[in-house]
Amino acid sequence: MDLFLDILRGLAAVILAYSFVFISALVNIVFERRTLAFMQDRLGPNRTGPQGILQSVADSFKMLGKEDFAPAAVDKRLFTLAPIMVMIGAVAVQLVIPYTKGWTSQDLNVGIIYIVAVTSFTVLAILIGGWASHNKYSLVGALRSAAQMVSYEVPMILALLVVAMAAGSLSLNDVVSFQSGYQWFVFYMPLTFFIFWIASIAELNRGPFDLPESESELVAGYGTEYSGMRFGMFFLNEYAGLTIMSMVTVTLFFGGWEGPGQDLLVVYGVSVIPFVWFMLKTYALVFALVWVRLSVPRLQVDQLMAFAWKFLIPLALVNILASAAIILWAPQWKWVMAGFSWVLFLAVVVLFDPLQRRMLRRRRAKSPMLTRG
Amino acid sequence: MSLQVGDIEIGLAEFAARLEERFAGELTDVALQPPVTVVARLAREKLAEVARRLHDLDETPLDCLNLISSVDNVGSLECVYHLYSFPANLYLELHVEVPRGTPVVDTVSDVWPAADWHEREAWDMMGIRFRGHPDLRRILLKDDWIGHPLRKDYVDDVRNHPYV
Amino acid sequence: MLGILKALRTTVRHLPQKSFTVQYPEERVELPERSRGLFSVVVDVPTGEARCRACTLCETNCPVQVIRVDHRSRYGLPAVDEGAISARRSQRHGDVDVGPIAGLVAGHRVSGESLSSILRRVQRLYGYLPPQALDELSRQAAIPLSEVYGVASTSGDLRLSPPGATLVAVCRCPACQVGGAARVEEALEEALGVCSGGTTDDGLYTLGSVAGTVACTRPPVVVVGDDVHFDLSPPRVRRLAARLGARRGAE
Amino acid sequence: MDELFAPTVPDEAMALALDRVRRGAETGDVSELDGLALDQVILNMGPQHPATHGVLRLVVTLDGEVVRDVIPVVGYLHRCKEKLAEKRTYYQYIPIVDRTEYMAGMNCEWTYVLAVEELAGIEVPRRAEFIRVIMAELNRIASHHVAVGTFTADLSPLGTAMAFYTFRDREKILDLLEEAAGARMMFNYFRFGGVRFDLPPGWEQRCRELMAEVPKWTDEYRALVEDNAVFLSRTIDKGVISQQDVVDYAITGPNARASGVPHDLRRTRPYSVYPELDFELCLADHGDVFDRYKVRVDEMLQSARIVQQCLDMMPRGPVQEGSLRAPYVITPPPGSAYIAQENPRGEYGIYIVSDGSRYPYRLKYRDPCFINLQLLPKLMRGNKIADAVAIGGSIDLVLGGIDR
Repeated sequence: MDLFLDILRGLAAVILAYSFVFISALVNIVFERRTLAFMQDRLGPNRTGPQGILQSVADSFKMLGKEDFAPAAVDKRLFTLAPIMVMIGAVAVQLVIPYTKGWTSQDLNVGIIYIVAVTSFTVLAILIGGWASHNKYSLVGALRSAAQMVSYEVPMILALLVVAMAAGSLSLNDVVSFQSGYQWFVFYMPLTFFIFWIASIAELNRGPFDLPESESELVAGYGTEYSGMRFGMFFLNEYAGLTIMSMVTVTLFFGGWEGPGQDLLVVYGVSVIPFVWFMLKTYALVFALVWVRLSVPRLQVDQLMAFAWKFLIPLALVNILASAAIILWAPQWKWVMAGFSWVLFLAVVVLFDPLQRRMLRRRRAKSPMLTRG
Repeated sequence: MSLQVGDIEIGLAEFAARLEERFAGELTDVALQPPVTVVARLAREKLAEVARRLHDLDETPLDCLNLISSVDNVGSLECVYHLYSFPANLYLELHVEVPRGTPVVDTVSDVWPAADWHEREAWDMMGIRFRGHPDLRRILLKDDWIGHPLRKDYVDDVRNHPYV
Repeated sequence: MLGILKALRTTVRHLPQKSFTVQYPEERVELPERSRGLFSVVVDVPTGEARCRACTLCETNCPVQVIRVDHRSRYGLPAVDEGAISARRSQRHGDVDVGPIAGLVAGHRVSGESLSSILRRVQRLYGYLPPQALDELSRQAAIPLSEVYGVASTSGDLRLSPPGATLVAVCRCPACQVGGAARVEEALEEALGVCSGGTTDDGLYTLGSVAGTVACTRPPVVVVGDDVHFDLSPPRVRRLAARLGARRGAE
Repeated sequence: MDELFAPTVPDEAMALALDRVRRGAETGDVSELDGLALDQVILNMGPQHPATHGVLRLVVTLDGEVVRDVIPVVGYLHRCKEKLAEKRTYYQYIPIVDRTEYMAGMNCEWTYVLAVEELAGIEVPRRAEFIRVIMAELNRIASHHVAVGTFTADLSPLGTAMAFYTFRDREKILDLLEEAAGARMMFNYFRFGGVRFDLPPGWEQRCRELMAEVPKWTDEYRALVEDNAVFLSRTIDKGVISQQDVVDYAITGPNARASGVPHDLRRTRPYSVYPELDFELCLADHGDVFDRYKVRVDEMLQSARIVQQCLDMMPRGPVQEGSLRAPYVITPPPGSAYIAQENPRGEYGIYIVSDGSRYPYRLKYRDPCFINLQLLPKLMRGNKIADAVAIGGSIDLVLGGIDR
């Protein structure tokens, strides 16, 4: 009997995962366009459906309707394989995410490592897509995105390890339970959160790091030759990634589904109120992602690499060594960790600009003689 | 020393006198056009050499070529070089007569790099060739356009409009 | 990172501010009084009469077809002085009963025949195309007047002025054209003292043209009223022209 | 199937780029990564490209990410305005002039009208002079809004905030101009000897209120962009124009002032009532992409100050010299005149030759963008594509003026 229940549970998990990806993608498209619009003193789409809610549904129908042709010089098999692969990352991650108190599809005890392994699929898919399109723009775009995603996975893993060390286990459920009682990791390790969040923005190709499909130089990066539903898959993956990555961040740093009034409404052993809290926190972070995209210009390729290898990764290494030392030897390690992390975090935030300005001024002084003769 | 504009106080008449005395033989019928311009004529052959000396004049060098206009006075073509001197903050207009039969004149793009595109436009629109110009191509019109539109005797050729 | 925080603070401060967009169809931006954005009938201040003569040329030439000229002005501007215009017309053309035109146009909409064939039917009604008839036709068939006038004035056999008693038609078919129709027409123009398509001032003859006749095997051909003159060598043309001139003189 | 891939016949610019690459290969100046057999890619940026403002086409020779050579191709918006001048009377030509540099219609008209007044010796009443300065300076602010907005949009992902804030503020200025001149961009407002209409009632008060808001706008732009670490790293020390370049390539306008050259025609060759107005020259000292942006924002403030002074000093009186109102035919005596004036993008000059008839005999434009564009290849060589786009955006090109 319970075998049948397990199968049913598994099936429900898969359906939930896929539907979650598509629904969150559609919601995010409208959410981002409306938030961007309001921050720019305009209205955004408000004609399709009440207040423009059905806009993304209309978009996806249009995307389905559009002719989805492959140019002649394209490597047919890879060209069709890339969009299919790109969704794997977003869907597979939901296996380990604890949505609410009683519900996690499969509580793997290697949750964190599983997350990192699965998200690297999108790098592969973009590389295949860019190479198969046989177009200068998409080739350059694909190579750029591969370099960017690989070099930002390193700080992401280092940040995750710190969380794993603090929580004592790799399984996400243990991480959430460790943070219960409002002792969220973001209060103890703001520096780790800072590193993880910046790396996740780069992983999503968004905000200041959206080099692969930067409009002004590469027209549409790896997506130039795609049209119709194939382009739709790339597009949906980008927006679904927003929610998925925010969910992972919330689980790791903001105490997952924890919130007041946990056991009020329990349905078949699955409590609903924490799910609402979980969603609220996720969409707070999605708002932050959209907010950053609006106000920060795009980085250059060499600056992107320099920022990752010369700043973020050394910071992550220092952070992981210090955290390990504190967890091992410090008596009340939580408070010591909080002190250390907060001091370093504020130092980074405050000192980054002056140091950068000094470096730029020195580079300017070296530039060729400006005056006549 | 950063570049100053008009730091050498020199009046228009005095500036014209300096030019006349420095380029006695070459610059003919120098006239004043208040408030800031001196107008002069120059023979076609002496252009390259005078241009170099004008550029390197000691106190008030005419170091900036503002514009090259090409005019079709039916008898002959004419190139007008509008030169500007940053130290003196004054303009010099050089009129160079170019015969209609062989509209060729030396280039000044080695003296003033700004002249490059002006000369290409003069060639494109008026049909004046500039001997020594690095790459004298048409700049505004199609590469295979027939004729030079701004000439008074220009008749539009049907081959220029294949799609009409 | 403080600079980026400052930028973030600037953008988020715009969230609560009222949006700038004007929802076009529902809300409209009212243009300032002096704006040249909209078409308007220019009123000639001293005489107070609108300077537009409703010639509908703007309607025909407008590339995006957004102009509709309606003689009965809706903007309450001093309307075009219709009385003066129709008085001048009827004094020259006599008042024309425009009743049957509606029937013709209704047929057109059903059968979908071209404008020029309708104009021929109108010409058969009145013998020529009076301006009032063109007006009525353009209003009924919703075709700009200037287009109707364009078709009427270009085709050879449609006449805009009342015909003379008898029609002197020079045949214009290719055979006659080669046979010297042009020479014949010049001679007749001299004789009748009127250019091709016009009517002699005493209203006796109209010099027109016809696209082809039965007798075209013996070009050039001229049809005077009902009788057909063919094989007009230069002397015979002179004799015909003299006879027409004389008859005109006699009456 | 193979005719699909028949090599397209390269036009002259492409052919020139190809043989420069071939010549580069022979003389051993191959790509930096000599180890790899990387040949150079010739990329056609334009004439439709998000980063080229208008129909400019850049034939870019790329070596990986680094731009090795740029050949600009212009002429896609050529409307033979100089040929038109021979067929139009002086009066009919006014609306055509403000379509050359369509971002600054008022300034272009003013230059043309100034040139004809110089030729024909027409006096302009004092009130009209002040109205002209006000209109030109308002147009300068609106034009700088577009320049700063599109430049920042080039640097950042789609839908960046700065572009929308600048365009929203520009709308307010365009509404003012529409009230006074009747149009938002193609004004046709200037006449020989003055301007066509006087200011509508209540306009001055609205204009004064709007000019008081300009400092608030510029503070918002500065807060949004000038301390932004990413913006600084992308713009500082990129595409530096040295003062030697300014002199050699006759660069004028904000691009020259950003390199510290105090060349501003309102000050060096004063015209109209500018000598009586007090305003500072906005200079910067490094001449890189950041300084060009900063000079443009500072100039917005200066223009607002000028407009406020003009509103205070403007006397009552006629707006156009009486005798010229009715007959629209002017026949200036034979002769020639070169009049230049400070356009938002640089020195915008018109050289008119008149032969005494109703039609100008020859009319030649000195367009600042056409001359600033000559320097672009020299600035872009050796930079990455992203820098090349930033430099192109900072030079602020308007293709209407370049192609005439």
